[in-house]
Amino acid sequence: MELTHKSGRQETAAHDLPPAIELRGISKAFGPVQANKDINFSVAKGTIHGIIGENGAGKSTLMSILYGFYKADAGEVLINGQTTLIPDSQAAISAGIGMVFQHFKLVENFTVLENVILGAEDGAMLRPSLAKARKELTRLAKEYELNVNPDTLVEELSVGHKQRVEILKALYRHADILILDEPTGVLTPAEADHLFRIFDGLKKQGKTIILITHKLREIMDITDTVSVMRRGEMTATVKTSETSPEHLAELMVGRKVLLEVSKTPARPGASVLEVENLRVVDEDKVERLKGVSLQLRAGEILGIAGVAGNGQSELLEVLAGMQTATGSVRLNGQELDLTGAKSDARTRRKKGIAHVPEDRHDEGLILEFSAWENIAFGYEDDPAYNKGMLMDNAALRAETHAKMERFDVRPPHPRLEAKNFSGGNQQKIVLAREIERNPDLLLIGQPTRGVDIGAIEFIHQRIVELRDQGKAILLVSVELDEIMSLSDRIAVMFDGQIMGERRPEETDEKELGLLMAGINRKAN
Amino acid sequence: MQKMPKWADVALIPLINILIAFTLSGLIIWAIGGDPFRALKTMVTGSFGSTNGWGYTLYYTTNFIFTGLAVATAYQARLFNIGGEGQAMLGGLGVALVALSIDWPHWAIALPAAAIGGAAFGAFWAVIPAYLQAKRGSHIVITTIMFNFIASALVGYLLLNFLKVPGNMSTESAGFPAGTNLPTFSDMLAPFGITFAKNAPANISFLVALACAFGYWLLIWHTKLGYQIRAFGQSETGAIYAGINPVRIVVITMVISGALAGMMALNNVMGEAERLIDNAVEGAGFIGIAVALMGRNHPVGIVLAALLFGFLFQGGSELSLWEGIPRELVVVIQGLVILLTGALDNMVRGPVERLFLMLHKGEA
Amino acid sequence: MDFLTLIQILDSTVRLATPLLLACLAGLYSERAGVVDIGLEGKMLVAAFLAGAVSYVTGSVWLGMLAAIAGSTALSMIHGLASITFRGDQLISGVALNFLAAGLTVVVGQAWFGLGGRTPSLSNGGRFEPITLPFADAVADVPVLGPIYEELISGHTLLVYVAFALVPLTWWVLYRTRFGLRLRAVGENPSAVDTAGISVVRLRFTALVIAGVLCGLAGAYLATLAAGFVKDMTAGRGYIALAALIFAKWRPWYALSATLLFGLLEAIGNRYQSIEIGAFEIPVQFMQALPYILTVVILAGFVGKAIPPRAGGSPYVKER
Amino acid sequence: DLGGKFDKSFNEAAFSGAERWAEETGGSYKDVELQSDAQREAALRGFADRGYNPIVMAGFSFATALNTVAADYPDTKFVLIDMVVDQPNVKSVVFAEHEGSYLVGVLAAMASKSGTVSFIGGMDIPLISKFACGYAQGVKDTKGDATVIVNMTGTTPSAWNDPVKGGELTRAQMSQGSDVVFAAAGGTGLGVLQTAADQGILSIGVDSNQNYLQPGSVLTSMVKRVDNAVYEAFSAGENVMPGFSAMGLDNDGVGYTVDEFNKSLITDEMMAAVEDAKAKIISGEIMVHDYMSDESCPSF
Ligand SMILES: Nc1ncnc2c1ncn2[C@@H]1O[C@H](COP(=O)(O)OP(=O)(O)OP(=O)(O)O)[C@@H](O)[C@H]1O
Ligand SMILES: Nc1ncnc2c1ncn2[C@@H]1O[C@H](COP(=O)(O)OP(=O)(O)OP(=O)(O)O)[C@@H](O)[C@H]1O
Ligand SMILES: [Mg+2]
Ligand SMILES: [Mg+2]
Repeated sequence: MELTHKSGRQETAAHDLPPAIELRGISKAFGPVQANKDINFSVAKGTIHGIIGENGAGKSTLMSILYGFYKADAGEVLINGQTTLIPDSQAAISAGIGMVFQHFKLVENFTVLENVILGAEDGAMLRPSLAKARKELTRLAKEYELNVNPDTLVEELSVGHKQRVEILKALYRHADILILDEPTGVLTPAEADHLFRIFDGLKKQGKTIILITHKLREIMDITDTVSVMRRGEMTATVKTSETSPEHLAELMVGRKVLLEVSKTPARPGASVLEVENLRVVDEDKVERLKGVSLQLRAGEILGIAGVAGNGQSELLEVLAGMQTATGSVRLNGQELDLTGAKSDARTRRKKGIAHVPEDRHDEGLILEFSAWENIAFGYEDDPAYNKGMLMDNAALRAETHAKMERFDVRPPHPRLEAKNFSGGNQQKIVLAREIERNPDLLLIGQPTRGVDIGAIEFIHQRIVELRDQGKAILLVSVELDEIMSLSDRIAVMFDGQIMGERRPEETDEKELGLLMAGINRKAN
Repeated sequence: MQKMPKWADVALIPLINILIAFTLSGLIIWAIGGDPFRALKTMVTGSFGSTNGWGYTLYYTTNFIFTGLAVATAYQARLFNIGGEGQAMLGGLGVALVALSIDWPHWAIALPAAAIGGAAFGAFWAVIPAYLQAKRGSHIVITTIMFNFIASALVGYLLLNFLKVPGNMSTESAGFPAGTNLPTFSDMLAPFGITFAKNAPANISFLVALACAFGYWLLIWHTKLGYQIRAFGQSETGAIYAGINPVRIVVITMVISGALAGMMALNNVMGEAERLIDNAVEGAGFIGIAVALMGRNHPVGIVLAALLFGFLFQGGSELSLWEGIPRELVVVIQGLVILLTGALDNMVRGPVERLFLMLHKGEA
Repeated sequence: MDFLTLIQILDSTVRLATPLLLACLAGLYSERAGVVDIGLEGKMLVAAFLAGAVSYVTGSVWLGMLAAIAGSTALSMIHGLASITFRGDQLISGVALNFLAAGLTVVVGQAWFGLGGRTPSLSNGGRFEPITLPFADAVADVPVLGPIYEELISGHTLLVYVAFALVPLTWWVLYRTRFGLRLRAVGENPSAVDTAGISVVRLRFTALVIAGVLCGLAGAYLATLAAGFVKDMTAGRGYIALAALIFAKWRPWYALSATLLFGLLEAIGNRYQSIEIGAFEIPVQFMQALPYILTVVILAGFVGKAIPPRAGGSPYVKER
Repeated sequence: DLGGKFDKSFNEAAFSGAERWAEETGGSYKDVELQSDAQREAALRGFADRGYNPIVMAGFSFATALNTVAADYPDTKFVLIDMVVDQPNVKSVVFAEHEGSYLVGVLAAMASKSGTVSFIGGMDIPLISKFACGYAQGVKDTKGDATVIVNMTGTTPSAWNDPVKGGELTRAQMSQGSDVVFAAAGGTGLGVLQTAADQGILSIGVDSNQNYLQPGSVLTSMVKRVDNAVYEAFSAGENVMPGFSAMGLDNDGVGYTVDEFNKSLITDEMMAAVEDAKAKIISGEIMVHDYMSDESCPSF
């Protein structure tokens, strides 16, 4: 295993050129947390360099330092061999660094064009800048397959498109080094593929790319070299061609990780959920669900695949009681109220539906609440949590502690606020709450979004365990891998409808991909 | 793990801030030709130096606890209730109507009845903006501001045309029957052998205010409803996920908030004036905003902040009484205290934190 | 209601709307930049006081106006120091400023003039004179348009025209200039501005300076209109301006309509104080509360949800 | 009262009476303004405890507080202006504002060319109605077909401190034809006087002599000699005679003013008429209706 990186696979040019980026002895602490410890690493020009590591390992912090967003406590940065001070983002931009943050830094109610020129305007008047940017965007769009309508409001764009805007922003500022923090976390496979094609184009133009991701497959597919971070330190840098996913996983987590879900064939029982002709019309009078029907039995996992925005979210929300709809839904043979006073989430919970929402920050958790308060979220009126008129906070804390131990939430401190847990651990808190309610039906959306592989392994095991206890599980995920390995049946959604249903062992990603694009071979 | 010991956070920093505020105020007093030290002494002895001073300080404190709690309750649901002024005004009307309705035999019966009256009227005045916010999206900040103006017109009209005693110059209602006169501190403490100034206005509603503060604490942190209010305040989408009905929470929260503001009338209308006068709230609704914000929406903080403002009010009136310092100077002092303890908090916090970090490193 | 009365009511509307409009635009700049400003009232008050005091002492309304701007901007800077530099609570800071202004104007005024916080009346050099627009007299006799031009459009003081001109100007700055783009961005998502390499702090301070200047004009307008300062003379107009701002959904042209509406309601309330309908007389208190009642009604009936700039109210913290 | 010491009218008049006494006698006195109702009692007791005697209160709002306090300090003399409190150690000074207002009403009616005059009060409270009613009667008795417009500024305490609104009300009244406006509205009144001057109509000041504020535009001022009342109280010292004291036209407690600032506005004919009215009121020939007597006003 080669741990140095002076010479890489980029035999042709990189030999005598200084590395595009070199970091020496970077350290950064947030109060008592040492986010980065004495980090040294370099990236050769014209390569794609991956960075992996558990949640909270310090990846984002390191990149933010490189981009001048945070100031390092110690260490220096060299760009193309030159020591460069990066006190702020302006300096990073002039040094040719562009960054796409995990949480996009876009002004939602601005147009794409306005977002692109923000901070890179020429002159005090907007008109000339906008005209110039419009031309430039057309050019970039052609060159890198980065098509976005410049006049659309960003809030109307899909995540994939928002990300393109972020990349366009960097390119518009003539970035030579592009940093992307978990860019595929929220992308559909098709969008991710598209992104990687863009990377190829950029690489061909001699640009350097640093990619942070939790997905080992991506690392293996497109990076030239990869660095592993653990607990604030850079523990290894290897050439991608000389490593394997298993090995990387072990470097990351410090133990062997099962990358495949191990499960026995399902033994479906009685029908739990019957959905017929479900329709949803949103505030803008757009029909989001166009007559969805499906059935789910006890002891099976039904995976809903689909490109984000094709109605999966609405389906979950309707079933969970967050949205009204028309049609019919029966739970254990009993008709559910879809529009009236009893169509709320609380009533659904009482009927035995648990829900792990797609968005843990805005829905699943109250970030300002402590862990124990989050454990009661949605169940605060449970008699077990109340003593007479008052809530039994002490008992709740004790129970939370136990749950945190069982679900390996780190750190297992019930009083810690949710916002202070890493993404993976936040997700585990939500799971601990919902799974242990012993529901008849578990609705679960994007269970492992932004979660590191150690945690993914754990979460997948829990979902399968629940199935084996005879519960019905409706899984929505944009990760085809996850759908394929967890589901007993797969339904593909497109444009508010179910395009078709497959068994995982009888299909492949290609066929699903076509269904997700609205093309049903079998039907034709 | 912590940057600073807790005592420094909750006690030291506010203390330094108040010190700075007083230093600045002292400079101003000095600049207009007064003696800052004498002024401070007058303020402190005037408000804490005698039972009479205490009686006034605690009387104002009581007002501010009620309005502070009202603002804080709404704030837990991220509703900014600027309407405490109007709600307290209506509360006064409610208390007056109850007090004047029958010849109450004893205050112990009249008090709960008046509390219900004040709370109901205050809540009524809050529930309209709440409903409009929840159902129609009308911004509660505007509607509550408007309701302050409307309340003042309404109460003025009713006083003038229906409640005023004919022949009386002042727009005020008839005096309340003796059976509604609340025991003052002097009445309350006499059985314990403690003599308290007989004429100071502090009365039993101070205890009601403290009980409300305790109730607020229970409600917000120890009941399902409080939990839901806070959850809704933190995240509206989260509330829908959890099955918390936003309309219901907004309305209920504002009902409680308005009721608390309305109950202020127990103190100023029933306890002190013993009649309803025009503009009886005298800005306490607005002070409540400062009290809640400075008290960080925590009952202990609110009671302490209310006491601080009670002190400023009473000490300030002593200042203008005996030192010839214009009463507006007290408003300046209040402004400085709010600014420093409330808004410029971090100015002091930063250096103090660094100091503790240094001390800590020195130890390690 | 005859035509002339209508013109007179509208004329009064313009005068009453002007300070509201200036303050509302001040709030617009500051809140668009993500700094909530309930200190408008205090800034106006300090400005009115300084305008009254300095105009009287120097006899020059221009110096008075400059002093008003300086005073109001100084308060704005305190607000910036508290809420931007030290990341304090913007609401508390605003409340504090209102207290400071209410107290200081009287304390200082008393120290300077000994008139209990009032300033001496301004003579003519210390006030803005009405400006008669060209041909106003000539066209006065033209039916309909004549009176509109002569009574309604002509004959206001300078600041009225300034205030109205500021509406298109603000629109232009906001939507047509680099500064406006950045200003709007920093109120929506400061981290987007920060990562684009622009200083959030500087932008927000700039916005507060503008707000200070505009409140300064509003205060100067009040003081010169009334020919002197009287304590608490802003009489809640800062809060009404804030309400108008929300009403206007933080947009300049809407701000104009919102403040004109408030002005109109007040003008009507002034003109028709008690109305008798048959035997029933609508009390004066009702007419006086009418602007506020109508505001609520309009808000509930016609204006949908007003979505404030997303980053408003919270300080920008990128690193704790 | 809560309007503030230097409101250019009522409170200032009280203050200047005290000042005059202090200057003439070299005596010293202590004065205080109050910001809240609860402080009234505290202030009274504070002064009484410290041996101040007599204690003068300007404003009817003190009545309730005084009623309780006076009994506790039988040796202290209290003087209450504008309201009657029946206690052995209290002297109540009440002004016949309606009579003074009647006189300025006479002048207003005669000075008006349009036949429409107006009144701007601070708040809709009985005292202000008393002014308005006397004024209206004076106008109507002089010119039977005259119109009197009566407006109030507002419902909150800021109604006394809003000169801009005062100005707008003046213009609104002008647009209804008024060319003489009587302002009884504290600081708001300053805006009324200013606007009247700007717009070239006449105004009438209140409480203090406000003629000098806008020379040539203030027709006259309805003075209420609070200063005299205070001066007398201080001069009498501890020997203030408790009881009831009515300050009317007969004892110059109220009146109208003519000085170098408004001489040119008042013709001989007007002078004669108003003096005639004054004499008739004193003699009882003219009964000016006191609004407070039945809380209604026949002249409206
Ligand atoms: N602004 C901040 N203030 C305080 N602590 C922070 C801050 N940002 C990060 N941290 C802490 O620094 C550590 C590293 O965080 P970082 O965001 O770099 O992790 P990461 O490797 O990007 O994790 P993930 O895979 O979840 O994105 C964590 O322990 C985190 O709690
Ligand atoms: N201001 C902060 N204070 C304390 N911890 C922080 C702060 N900002 C981020 N963190 C912590 O840093 C870690 C990584 O944060 P990051 O922004 O990368 O989000 P994340 O945890 O990866 O979540 P997700 O994947 O869901 O977006 C988390 O533990 C997060 O809680
Ligand atoms: Mg990260
Ligand atoms: Mg993450």
